[in-house]
Order: sequence, then structure tokens, then C-alpha cells
Amino acid sequence: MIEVDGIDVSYGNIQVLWDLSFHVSEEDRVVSIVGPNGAGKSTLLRVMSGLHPYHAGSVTAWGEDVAEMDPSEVVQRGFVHVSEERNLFGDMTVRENLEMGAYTKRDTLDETLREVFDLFPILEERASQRAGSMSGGQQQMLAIGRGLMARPKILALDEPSEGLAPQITNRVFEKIDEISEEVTVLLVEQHVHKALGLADRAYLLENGEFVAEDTGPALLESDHIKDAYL
Amino acid sequence: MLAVTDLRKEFGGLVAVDDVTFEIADGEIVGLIGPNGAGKTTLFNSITGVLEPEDGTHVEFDGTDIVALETHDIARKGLVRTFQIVRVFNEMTVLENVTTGALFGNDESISRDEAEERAREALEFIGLADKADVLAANIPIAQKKQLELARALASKPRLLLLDEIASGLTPGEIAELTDTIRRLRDERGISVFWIEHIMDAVMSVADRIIVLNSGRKLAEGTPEEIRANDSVVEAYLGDEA
Amino acid sequence: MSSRASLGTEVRNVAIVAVLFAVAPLVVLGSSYYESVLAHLLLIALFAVALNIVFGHTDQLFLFVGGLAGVGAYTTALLADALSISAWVTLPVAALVCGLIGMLVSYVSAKRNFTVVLISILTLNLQLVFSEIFVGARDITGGSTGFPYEYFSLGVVAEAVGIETKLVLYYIVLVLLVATLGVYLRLVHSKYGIAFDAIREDEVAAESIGIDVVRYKTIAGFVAALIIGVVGAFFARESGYVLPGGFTFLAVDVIVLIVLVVGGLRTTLGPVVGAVIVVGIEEFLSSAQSLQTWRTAIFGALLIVLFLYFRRGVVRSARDLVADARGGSTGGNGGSDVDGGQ
Amino acid sequence: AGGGGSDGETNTDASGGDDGGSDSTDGGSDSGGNSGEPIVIGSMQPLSGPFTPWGNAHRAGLAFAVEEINSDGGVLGRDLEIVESDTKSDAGQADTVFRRFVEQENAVATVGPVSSDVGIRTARTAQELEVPMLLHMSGTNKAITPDTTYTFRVGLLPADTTMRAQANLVADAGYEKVGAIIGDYAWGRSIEEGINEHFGVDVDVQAAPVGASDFKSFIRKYPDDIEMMVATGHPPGSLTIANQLNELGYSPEVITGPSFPPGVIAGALGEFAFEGGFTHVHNTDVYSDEFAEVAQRFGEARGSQFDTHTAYGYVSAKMLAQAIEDAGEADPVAIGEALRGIKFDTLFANPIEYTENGELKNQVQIYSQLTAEAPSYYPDGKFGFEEQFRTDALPALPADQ
Amino acid sequence: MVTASTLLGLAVDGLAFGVFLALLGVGITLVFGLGEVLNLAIGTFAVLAVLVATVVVQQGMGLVVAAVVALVAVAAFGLFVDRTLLSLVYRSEGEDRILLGIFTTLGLTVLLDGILINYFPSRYTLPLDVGTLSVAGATLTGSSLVIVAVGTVVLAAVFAFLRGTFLGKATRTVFQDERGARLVGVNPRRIRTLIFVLSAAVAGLGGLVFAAGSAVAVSNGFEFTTFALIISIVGGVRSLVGAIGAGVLLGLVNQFANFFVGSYIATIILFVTAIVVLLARPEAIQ
Ligand SMILES: Nc1ncnc2c1ncn2[C@@H]1O[C@H](COP(=O)(O)OP(=O)(O)OP(=O)(O)O)[C@@H](O)[C@H]1O
Ligand SMILES: Nc1ncnc2c1ncn2[C@@H]1O[C@H](COP(=O)(O)OP(=O)(O)OP(=O)(O)O)[C@@H](O)[C@H]1O
Ligand SMILES: [Mg+2]
Ligand SMILES: [Mg+2]
Repeated sequence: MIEVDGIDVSYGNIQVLWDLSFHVSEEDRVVSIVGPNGAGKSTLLRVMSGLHPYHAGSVTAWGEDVAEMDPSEVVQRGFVHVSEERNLFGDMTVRENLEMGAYTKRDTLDETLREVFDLFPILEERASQRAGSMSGGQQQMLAIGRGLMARPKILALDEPSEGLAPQITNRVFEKIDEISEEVTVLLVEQHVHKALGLADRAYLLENGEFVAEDTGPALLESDHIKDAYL
Repeated sequence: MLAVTDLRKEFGGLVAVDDVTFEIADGEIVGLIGPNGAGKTTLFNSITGVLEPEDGTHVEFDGTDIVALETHDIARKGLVRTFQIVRVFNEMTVLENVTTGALFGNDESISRDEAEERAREALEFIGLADKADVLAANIPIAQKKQLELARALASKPRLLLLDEIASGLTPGEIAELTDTIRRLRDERGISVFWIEHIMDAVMSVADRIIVLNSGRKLAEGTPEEIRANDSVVEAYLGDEA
Repeated sequence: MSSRASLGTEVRNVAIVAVLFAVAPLVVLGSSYYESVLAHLLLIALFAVALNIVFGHTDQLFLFVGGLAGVGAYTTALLADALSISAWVTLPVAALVCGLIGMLVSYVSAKRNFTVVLISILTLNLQLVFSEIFVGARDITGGSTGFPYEYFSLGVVAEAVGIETKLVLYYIVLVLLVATLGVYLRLVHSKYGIAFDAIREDEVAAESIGIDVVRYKTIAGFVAALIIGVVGAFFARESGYVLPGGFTFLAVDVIVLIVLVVGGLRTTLGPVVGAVIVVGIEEFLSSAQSLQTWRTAIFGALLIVLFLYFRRGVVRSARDLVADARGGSTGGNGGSDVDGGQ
Repeated sequence: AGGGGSDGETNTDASGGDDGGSDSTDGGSDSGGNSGEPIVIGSMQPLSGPFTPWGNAHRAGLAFAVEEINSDGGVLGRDLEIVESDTKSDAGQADTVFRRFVEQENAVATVGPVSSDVGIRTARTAQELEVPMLLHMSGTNKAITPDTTYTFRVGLLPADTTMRAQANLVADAGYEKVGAIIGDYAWGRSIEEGINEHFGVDVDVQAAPVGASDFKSFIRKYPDDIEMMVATGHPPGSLTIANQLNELGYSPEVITGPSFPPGVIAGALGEFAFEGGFTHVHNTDVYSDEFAEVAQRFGEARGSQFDTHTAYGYVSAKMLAQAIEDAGEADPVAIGEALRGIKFDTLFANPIEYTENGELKNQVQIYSQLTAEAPSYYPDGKFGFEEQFRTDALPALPADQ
Repeated sequence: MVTASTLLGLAVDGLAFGVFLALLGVGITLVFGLGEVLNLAIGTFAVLAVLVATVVVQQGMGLVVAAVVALVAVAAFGLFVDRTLLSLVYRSEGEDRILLGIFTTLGLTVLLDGILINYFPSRYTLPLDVGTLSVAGATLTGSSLVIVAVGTVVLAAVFAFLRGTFLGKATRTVFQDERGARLVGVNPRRIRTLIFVLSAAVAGLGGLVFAAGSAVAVSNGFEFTTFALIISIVGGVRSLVGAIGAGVLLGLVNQFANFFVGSYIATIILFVTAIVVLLARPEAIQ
């Protein structure tokens, strides 16, 4: 359970999140955040995983202050963030990347690896290719796969469909639906229809503030979304 | 304007681009689609000299063979690309980024002021003028993609190679972008060769679409023809068709 | 590029520095020791300007400044002796030799996409080779014992003008510095400067918009090495004696690098300011009697502190301070470029 | 803190006439008591770099002598004051230091430089500034030339003279298999010339860089049954040469060392220092009563052993004091003049006398083996000396050699 | 009169020197690979180990005790440096960090040299007193043999740790992408500390190994660092096998060149070999 309570966040002296409050817990299945470019969606995820500091309010992961922790400790608690930049280990092989994804969950490594390979067969085919030489979309698959390897309690995916071919995108959303039985998924997506369709709770973020909150399907029908997206 | 014959690129045993042949005419917008790993980016890299294609490859741009040329020479001839993973000059302002394109992207030698003038105009065209004085590091990724486009535009290209420039955009932004691309062609006569996974985007402006699959050209035709092509639907589009 | 002062301001600043140094000898009038210190300071600043061009602006960390300077000094002298001609004639030849070496190194490393670290190690190796040659080729270079270096017939000039030889040299070096700063300003405020900036940030992107990365890096390498070669000859002339020990990595490169970083990479006056600070510290430490045996240790400690707290360079820090004092009238985000997050 | 003159900042512009001040105002030297501005002597010492051990020994003796002189009423009624600076074992640095001493500190004479490269360089400076310089260790023939008149050797006889002495040693013992490793700098090269000039047998001379720390590949070139190794030409490496000869199973009867501070020899070679045939070379007559006396005082005052090299610092200061008294004024040129005419009976076997150019006359060079037994004047000592060989009074080397 | 046995003797000495170089190279490789800090104080760490061991020996303790004490001391010092100086360095990222790392460790070397020279003015050696071994008429230096044996074991252990263990692999992630490492749950700070301490100890061992056959002075520190840099680059900044291979190659080249063509040319050959390797295969290095 991650709780964000009234935070302000800046880059240098430019503030990008304003008094923002938000939470995800294991009870949620899929929580989606949508919003235009530069709204601050990725920034919110970075703050939650401890990668970026906040300077007012609080962020706690399972009751502990995230500011006091190294991001790796947040991961160890069960919150895994698949970042927009992917942050793959470019000179390590695909397999090594996946293995390292299971750094905090070594006991289930083999099992999860099988699952990931089933989801993205290309990763198995290219298991010993250097991650950095994979194509853009292949890297995105690897990033998602690496996130899955940790078997987190909460999995945050930042624009997972970016760069994926339509078919693969569909498969990813199916997978999200499937795993949301066990894993809470926090989804940031531009694929509004899919993202909101799956979400049992959804937010519209604009200029660093939530302007609407509802169940996914309801938000999809709202004027807010129509305004922002069409 | 661009004629590619038997382009081939291998990585070790892997044939990433497998004897691909196609042409792009003046003032044409051509889409390039295909599954992940089909070889689209590799094709771009081989055309622009970032990668060296295998022997037997012919790439002609405006009648000259450019296979042996270096990337910067190719760029100066008017063949300019953007990157799938953005590469802007982070420590420069948006305007400075674009000015750089204007200064170096062609064989004219223009003054700095002139270059800046051109840069402003390109920013205006792309719709990024209000960010001119912001440090490039501080704009969101989608805008960085637009910035790359503006930088390319400022160098007065004849053919633009765009690599997944619409990804990560909201539907509204995509609409604006496609409009911009259409205007590029209509108002400036620039040809566009565009890799994209977002079908609504490419399909709405492209005159023609080329489909790559496993390094080979799988199909080529108008958007309608492509949507109706069973093998493309099977290999790539799924229920998006 | 965005944080750079306008050309006009820069020229004015250089002019001020030139005037200050032109009158500086009056302050220490008659002390040939302090005249030497001043000349030494300018020479170090000159090296730093050269390094600023090649390292600051194109990210090619040349760690053979000492070696190149030595090549400049020895070539000038040995050629002059061998051909019995004036060192003024052999100096350009020597400088060209250095320039070509720098050019070749830059060309090869740019062609092969060397990273900063790789170039630095490549040049460090070359530095060590040069040092070995200076010492080992005893028959030609006089080995570790060196030889008197009294070229350029400064004595003649001194007599004609009626000032000391040391001062003649000092003013020659000052002119050289001002000229070099002029070249520097022209370079970075021209198309070249912009190309350098682009290359430093992203070579692939720079190539993709038509910048010939190899060419610009090679030019930077050539210009810097040429300057270093010329300065090297005057460096030896200043001590009146040439010794291989004067051109080692520790004696030159380390100091020059410190000067440049402390003063401020990619600033026009950084090299001069850095030289004033570093030479000042050295002077203080060598005259403080009670510190003699701890001199090196204190210098090391000061370096750590300087680096940790002035890593953006004194010149830039000072500029920011001034901007702050003016109440941010210079515009909001000019100074915030390092806090980018990531 | 055995450091010399480490209190009292530089002698800033202490104003006032010669005799005006009351006592204990100026200088703040250890003893005070003498009036007037102190007379400044510049001490250029290798406090870092390969020659550091020499610097440490020299400055200790120098400081001790100055203390004695000042408490004895000083020189011309004034205190002596030492200003000191690290040369980093580097000639260029030494030159800079020399100039600063003279111009900023008003030094009337300098002492201390070690290494022949440094000596050659600073000899020019001394000449240019007309300020006398006493060489601690700088034995190349070329430190003193027909043009030098302000440079005076103290601690080391010229290489040529030294090799003449060792040639005699070879001839006496009848050695035939002799090797030599020299440092590639002025001293080493002078030694090489000396060997070629004076040795009656063929010697395979190998040059190694001054900074070398491994000599195994040089040593392996010599035949197993080598009888004598001249390590004199490579002072910083000589101890390593001795060690590695031993390690590689060579056992020459004699390894002639350079003039290395003996405390360091004892420390570095351990037991092997006392039996390995490593020979210590010195001018100071450690076997004389006079030496024992000074060493006794030093030991009591400092709690450490006075040795051949501490003695060079001591002798330099005492001799300078004498020269200044002789000159009657603290003027560099006059002091130089006085030194050229001096006959200074001291801890050396023969009195110190100079030629016009500052070359030592009539000196005796002594070769000793270190022993494990402490000398009587310093019972806590870690080593003593045993004389092996002593030359006759050696003629001064002509300045043009 | 160069016999096969002389060559063998030289080869063993060369190997020993190579092992020394490899240890230093590995020390610098580990830290650079992980934190992009080019530890220019690595040579001084090696010297420090020798000096500590010398002091312990002077107290009358045996060589093995001295070596252990020295390694522990150097490791502890490494920990101290990591917690203080490097903590400040790791605060910045990218090019900034590389520069800051270079400069603070450079400052550290100068500082340490300046302090140590006051207490250790001379050259120090730690003779093993194992004499020589005659094999087929060749005089093999005992100390060289011991060095080769000890060094090989240590290098193999370090290598096994990094390749074979999960933790070892995790150290590589930090170099590849620090943020990525954090995102999979690796704490870069802790790994860095571990590796820095390890590298200090390895470098310390390098120093001890060197002092077993030759003499070490404070001023050797920087020379050792340059060796380390060259080895790590020639061998590939991130590759331990590379560092070891490069060490052995250059060690042998150096020793033979020394014997056949003399010292200067040998050193020049050493550096030129390094340059040639650099130019011949930079892909492997980057
Ligand atoms: N590293 C950074 N340095 C400075 N500003 C940044 C940085 N990263 C993001 N920003 C700024 O913060 C704001 C929010 O960015 P963020 O990436 O969180 O938006 P987003 O909603 O994820 O957008 P996108 O849909 O483009 O990913 C934007 O204005 C952006 O320019
Ligand atoms: N340097 C390389 N070494 C080995 N294989 C490579 C290298 N670069 C690309 N590949 C492989 O070549 C194939 C084509 O890659 P490319 O980047 O061209 O795909 P793409 O069509 O652009 O895919 P995407 O839509 O995912 O960006 C992929 O399978 C990729 O893994
Ligand atoms: Mg985002
Ligand atoms: Mg691609």
C-alpha cells in the first residue's frame, strides 16, 4: 500500500506536481492514470518509487516513509516500477536482465521466467542477445518482462504500450487483466480506451493536479476525457 | 527521390533487413510499419549511414549513390531523420537546438542570425514556439519529439525519416501531428518516410504504406489495401485492422 | 551555450584582464622571482586555455599537455641548434609538429568513437612515452640533466627596450595569452562553438543533422596541440633551462587540469582565474616556513575541498553570485541547468 | 620536530638598525639572546621524491648546528636563521626555491641540494645570483666547472675521484668480474665515465632510470660469480640492487654503495646490511674523537643517532658560520670569497679546503661496513661502523673535467 | 649468451610483475565499472599496504601477520574513503561524477603522499626470504613464484565472485544503469561500498606482492596508478579476464624488453603495446 499525501514536486525550480494526494493498495486490481503530455504522470511514479524527491506532504510505502529509503528498498517491499525510460542493463543479455528482475524474488525465478517467455516469445528466442541491441519494441517487452520477474505486490507500468506493435499491445493488456487477480497494476497510458477500460479506479492528471477521478469506464465516458483527448 | 535497391543488413547471423527494395517519390508520404524487430529502424540506420549495409545494397538519393557517404554528408544532402529514442541537445534551449539544425543541415552558409530566424520559423510551424527559450532537458518527451522534428525541418530537408514520432502522444496531439506532417508536404514539398505503430496516425496521412516483416517487405500499397491485406493483419495488425 | 555571456562582455573582460596583467609587474617591481611567478602563472593559464578548447568544448581529455609542451620546447631548441637558425624560425615548425600530433590523436579517436576515458588513457600513454623519450634520449635531449634554454634572443630585445629579459618574456607571454583568448572567443562564438556544443552532448544526433563530428574534433585537437607546443617553448624559456621533469604528467597535466576545473570549464577567464588561485596557493605554501614538510599534504586537502565545493568552477559560481545579487534580473533559469534531476 | 628553523615566519621587514633592538625581539630563534636581524640561510631540501632520505638527515644536522651557533652568541652577534623549502628532488623546483630564498627571504647563502641534476642546475643559479651554495650531495663532475665560483661541494667527492678510489680497491683486491648499475642522470653518467677512465678491468655498466625499483633483469645479465658490484652510481636504487643480488643468489664480496644515509641502509637491508658487503661511502670521519663528541651532544639533545649524513648538515652550518665571521659581514659575495679561502677543520678526516672553483682539496674518502653494534656515543643506536678502506688525501678534480 | 634457462627465469619474474599489474588493474576496473569513479588513489592504496606491513614487520611480527594486518588496514581505509569522500562524489551523476571522482581521488593521492612521505622517506621492501629455485638450470626467483601463486588464487576468487554469484551479477547492473539497478531492488550504494573495499584490498595485495620482490617508495603510488589505468583499459574497463590478460601480457613484455633492449625502450614498448591494443580493439573496451 502506497500513500501519497499532499505532495509538491519540482525539477530544479520548476514545480510540476501540486498538493497531490493519491494511493494504491493491494485491494485494487487496476488503477489507471491518464493525462496529457507533461502532466506529471511519470513524475508521480518516480516519487512513489523513491527515485525523485518531494518537498511537502508525505509518501509512505506500507507505512514507511519513502524519503527515508533507497529506491531499492521500496522494491523490496513489493512496489515495482517499470519506468518510461526502461532503464535496461544494455550490455547484459536479455536473460541476465530478466534474472536481475528477480533480484528480490529468487525463489520463483524459473517459474516466472517461463511465464515471461510465454508472454513474449521473442525474449526467449533472443535470450542471449545484448539488451541494448534489441529493437525499440523488443526492449519495451523486456522492460515489462523484467518488472514481472519481481512478482511485486504493486506493479507500476509507465506507458507500457509505447513502441509496441498493435498485436503485442493487445497481448500486454490481456496480460495485465490476467495478472491483476494477484498483482495490483498501476497503469499510466496514452492508450486511453484500453487503460480506462480495465481500470476499477482511474484519474485524469493535468498540470500536476488531478482534475477527475472515477471508475475507469465512467471516466472514459466523461466530458473531461473528451475535452482532454479529442 | 529515394530509391533503395536490395538493401541488406545482417547482425552476426541475424538478417535484420533482407534485400528490401522500394522507392519514394517527390512529395510523397510513405508509412513504414511492421512487427517489433521487423527491421524498420535498422532500415533507417542503413539509409542514413549510421550503419553500414552489406555489399550489394544500392541507395540513391536524388540520383546520387549515398551508400558510401557519412551520416553528416547525407544529412546535408537533405535526408534528415529523427530518432526512436529521442536525442535532443539537453543543455541547449529549444531554440538553440533548432538553430543548430539550420546552421549545419545544408550546404548553404548562413549567418547565425539567419539560422535563428529559420529556427523560429520552424518552431512556429511545428507549434513549439512558446517553448523557444526553455532548456530542452526540461520539456516532456512528446515535445522533445516535436523538437527533433523542428530541428530536422530547420535544416531544409527534402526527405524526412521519422521514427515512431507519434508514440506517447494523446489522441488530440496525434491529430495535430498528422496535420503538421501533411502541411510539411503540402506547403514545403517535403517527402516523409514514417515508421509508426499507431495505425490511426500513419494511415490517416500516408499515400502509401510499406510493411516489413522479419526484414522482408511483406506488402506495399495504399492504407486501404494494407488494412485489407490478410497477411498483414495476421502478422501485425491483429484486431486493429 | 545558453549560459554563455555575450561576446561583447567577454571581450571587455579579456581586455580588463590584459590590462591588469600588463601593470602587474609594476606591483612586484624589481623582484625577478615574482616576475617569474607571474610569467609562470600566465603560461599555466595558456595551457589551460588550450585544454579548455579540446577538453572543455569537445570532451577530448588530452592528458599529454606536458608531453606536447615538451615536444614543442625540445623541437624548437634542437632544430635551432642543429640548423644554427633562430628559434623564432623553428618555433612554428615545432608548433606544427605538435598540432599534427594532436590532430592525429583526435582524428583516430573520433573515427573510432573513443569515449572521454579512452582518449584520456590513450593520451596518458603518449605522455609517458614522450617523458621516457625526453629522459632516455640522453644524447640528444641531455636526459634528466637537461640543458640551458636561452633561445629567442630576448636579451637583445631587453637591451634595446631597456628592461630586464624576464620582463620581455613576460610581455611576450601576455601577448600570447591575449591572442589565444582572442582565438578562443572567436572559435566558441562562431559556428565552431555551436558544433562543439552539439558534439559534446550527443554525437549521433549531431551527425544526423549534418555536423561532421570527426572534422570538428580534429580541428579542436589541432588548435589545442598547436597552442600547447608554442607555450611549451616559452615554458622552457621561462626557466632558462629545459628539463624533462618540467614536462611530466604530474608537473603539467595535473596542475593544468586543476586550474581548468577550478577556474571553470568552458569559461573564457576560467583558466586565468584558476591559474591565479592555484599558483597563489602554491606560492603561499612554499613560503610558509612552518608548513614545509606538510606542503604537499595541505595542497592535496585543498584540492579535495576546491573540487567538492567549486566543481562548477569559480568563474561560474561567481557569475551566479552576481546574478543572485542583482535579484535574478538576468532571467530565471539561466543558472539552474545542473539541477536537472536525473 | 627536528625541523630546522621552523618557528619564526620569514624574516619580514623587521626594521630598526643593527644594534637598536633589545634582546629576544627578532627572529624568535631557539636561543634568542643575539641582537640584530638574523642572518638567513636558505635550505633547499628534497623532502619528497627519490632523494627524500638525504633531505631528512641533512636538515636534522643543520638545525642542530644552528641551535649551537645561536646559543654560542651567533654569528657577528646575530642569530642564524634557516629558511627551508622542498625541492621535490627536482632541479627546476630547486632553482625556483633558490631565487625565492635570495630575493624574498634575503638569504646570504644556501645549502642542501641533493642529486647531481639539481646540483648542475642550481650551480648556474648560484653563479647568476652570486650567492654561495654548499652542495650536500651532488657528485657529478659537472656540478663544478671553470665558470662556477659560488658552488662548494661538502658531502660528496666528485664521481671521478670516487671512481679513482674504487679502482684502487679493485686493483688491491684483484677483482676481475666487476659489474656496475648506474642511474641515468648526471651522477650515474659521471660514475660511468669514471669507471671507464680508471678501472683496470672491463666493467659491464648498465644504466637504469633513476626511479627504477626493480633491477632483476639487469642483474640477470651478469655472470653468477661476480666479485664486485658498483651500486654507487644509482643512489636511490642501490639498496634494492643489493637486496635483489642477494635474492637472485649472487654473492659479490663487495657492493659499493653510494653515500646513502646509513640509518636508512640499516633499516632497509636488515641483517644483510651488516654482513652483505654493502659498503657505505663517506667523507665524515666517524672514527674520530671529534665526531664522537658532537654525536654525543646530538644524541642527548635529540634522542637520535648522529651519523655521517647528519654530519654533513652540521658541517655545512658550522662552516658557513665560520665563513661569515671571516668575511666580517653577511654579504653573499664576501662569504663566497671567504669560503674559497677557508681552511675548516671539522668532522672530516682532513680539513676542508677549496679550489678557486669550489672543488674540495685533499679530502679522504672512507669506505665502511655497517655493524650491528651501537657506537659508544649513542648506545641506543641500531648500527655502528667498521672501516674497510680509506683513501689517501685526494687531489682536487680540475674544474674542467 | 642468452640461454633458455635465463629466459625461463625472466618469464617467471615477468609473470609475477604481470600478476601485480593485474591486481592493480582489477582494483581500478571494479570501481570504475561500478561507480564510474576512476580511483586515482589506487596506487597509493597499494603503497599504504606496504608501509603498514613494514611497520608491523619492524615490530618484530612475521610477514604473514604483517600482510593480514596491512590488508585489513587498507580495506578499513577504503571503507572510510567510501563513506566520506565517495559519498560526496556519488551525489552527482554522469560526466560530473566522472570528473569529480577523478579529481577527488587525485586530491586524495596528493594528500596521502604528502602525509606519508613525512614518516616513510625511503624505499621499503618485504623480502620473502624464500631464496631461489633451480629448475632445469634456470634460476627462478622464489618470491616471484609465491607471487604468481597467491595472485592467481586471489584473482580467480574475485572472478568467481563476480561471474558466478548473484551478488556479483548485481554489481554489474549498477554500472549498466544505476536507476535500473534500483528499480529491480539492488542498492547501488551498498554494492559500491562492498566493491570499493574489495578493490582497496586487492590493490593492497598488489602492493605487498610488488614489495616482496622490489622496493616501494611513497612516490611510486602514482606510477602504480598509471599502470593500473593502462591495464584496465587495455584489458577492457569492465572485463576482469581482460585485466588479468592485459596484466600478464604487459608484465611479460616489460620484463623481456627490459632484458633485451634496456629500460627506456622497454617502458616505451610497454606503453606502445598498450596504445596498439587500444587502437586495435576499442569495441571490446567500451
Ligand atoms: N528530468 C527532468 N528535468 C526537468 N524537468 C522535467 C524532467 N522530467 C520531467 N520534467 C518536467 O516535468 C513535467 C512533468 O513531466 P512528466 O514526465 O512527469 O510528465 P508525463 O505526464 O509523464 O508526460 P509524458 O506523457 O510525456 O510522459 C513536464 O513539464 C516535464 O517537462
Ligand atoms: N546491434 C545489433 N545486434 C544484434 N541484433 C540487432 C542489433 N540491432 C538490431 N538488432 C536486431 O535486428 C532486428 C531489427 O531491429 P530494428 O530495431 O530494426 O527493429 P524495428 O523494426 O525498428 O522494431 P521496433 O518496432 O521494435 O522498433 C531486431 O530483431 C533486433 O533485435
Ligand atoms: Mg511520462
Ligand atoms: Mg525501431
